[in-house]
Amino acid sequence: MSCRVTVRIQSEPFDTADEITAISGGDNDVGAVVTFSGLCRDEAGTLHALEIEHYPGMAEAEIGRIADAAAKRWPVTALTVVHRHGKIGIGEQIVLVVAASRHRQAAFSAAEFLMDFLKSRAPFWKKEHRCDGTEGGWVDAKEADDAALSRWDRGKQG
Amino acid sequence: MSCRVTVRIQSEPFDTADEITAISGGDNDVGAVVTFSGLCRDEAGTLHALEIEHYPGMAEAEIGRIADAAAKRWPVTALTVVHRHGKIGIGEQIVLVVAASRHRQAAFSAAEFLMDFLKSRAPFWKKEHRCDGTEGGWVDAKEADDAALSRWDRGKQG
Amino acid sequence: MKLVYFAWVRERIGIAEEDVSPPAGVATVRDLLEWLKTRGEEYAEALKYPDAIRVAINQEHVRHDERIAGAREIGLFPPMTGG
Amino acid sequence: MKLVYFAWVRERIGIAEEDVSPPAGVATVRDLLEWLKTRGEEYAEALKYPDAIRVAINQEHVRHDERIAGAREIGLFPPMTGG
Repeated sequence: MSCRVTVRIQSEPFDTADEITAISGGDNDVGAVVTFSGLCRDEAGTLHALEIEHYPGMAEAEIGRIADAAAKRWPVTALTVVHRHGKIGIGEQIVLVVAASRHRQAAFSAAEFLMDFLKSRAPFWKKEHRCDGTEGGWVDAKEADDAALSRWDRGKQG
Repeated sequence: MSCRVTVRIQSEPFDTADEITAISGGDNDVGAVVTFSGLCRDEAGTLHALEIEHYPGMAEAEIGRIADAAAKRWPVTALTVVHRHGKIGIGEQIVLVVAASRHRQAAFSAAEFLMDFLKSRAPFWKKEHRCDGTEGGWVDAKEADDAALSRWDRGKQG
Repeated sequence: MKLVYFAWVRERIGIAEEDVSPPAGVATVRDLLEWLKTRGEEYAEALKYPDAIRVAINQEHVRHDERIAGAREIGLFPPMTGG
Repeated sequence: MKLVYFAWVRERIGIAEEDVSPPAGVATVRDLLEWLKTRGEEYAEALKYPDAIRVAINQEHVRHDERIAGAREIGLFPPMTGG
């Protein structure tokens, strides 16, 4: 089964509705579209913005590899990943994943898989800008995110 | 944890972007928004439209009960379900589920749970209108949809 | 009590709703389905396979062994195909 | 070969990229990290805990036991926090 994979890394905001239309429009065999939007939280009012650094070239390539792995594993018709870099204000979108498929299970699984791998494998780093004007430093990787990867281990699940 | 639950049954189309904005706008503690859109497929070119019948009153109440169950089970900040009735053309949206939470896992799980229960518990029925002008009859319930419910059995999974 | 019918149950019975007063012995949903089947050809046809009929009392799903005493509204319909 | 640094690895070393020619004995990623630590205070500080450093050769993730022969570009960075 062929799957259209679209990956974009950009500093500009993006429009979720446009991405949904782009992925499902014109394909009358799409019955399910799942989206994931990751937003910048204010961390209980202490955070002013996030600055996102990335590894140009590798970021696109690695996300493409993750999307290809998802497309091999589930019968999805299209996958889109848009990830922003640069300064991101509170409430703004950081990342968008869109997965389209005939039936819902494939789209849900592919979107979750993409997000789990993006978190721990895509070369992006977040730095905090705090409301009090100080730099909050680099956000630490979470053990929970590494743990999330293990459930996709083929030996353990389907 | 309080969760805002919004349920709407309507014949008019809806705008996914508006629903995402409504669920996450103004709440700076939302880090993850998952949406599911169910679209009308053309079934290999044979289908012209779907006609969706529902049980007014019970449809809203039952979806509300399903959403409340999801909100009890996962730390979601808001859940929206919009389900259309009446005639739905190919490629149009039938149902939208939006789940917002601090971290991604809760939003993914709540959205999947809502869809699984909507499919088998919400009082809607689909009738096919075929391209050749004949009525395709009522869509049969799928055993796969009933099976999907069993995985949410508390005894089996966290 | 008011009965409401949906989808092919509604089409086969030929009406969307009606008020009925079942006799005293009709205690459960299962009893109700059997009694309705005696009311005419169209009912017998619509409810031929009782296990295929889903039932809601006062707009909440119930099983066929549920008692119907006190029900204001009972909905009869095929397995649902929403979403 | 070209080395590229990101996030706090870049900040601590003080430059974003450089060309280096490691001596012959430097065969693996692990060897490279140890050799870089000898190049000055800032390198020693940035690479103090080698296990915390993630490495990509030619823009693909590799483990620390990977050989670096033939690498055009090696990226050194902290654990990723995308998404």
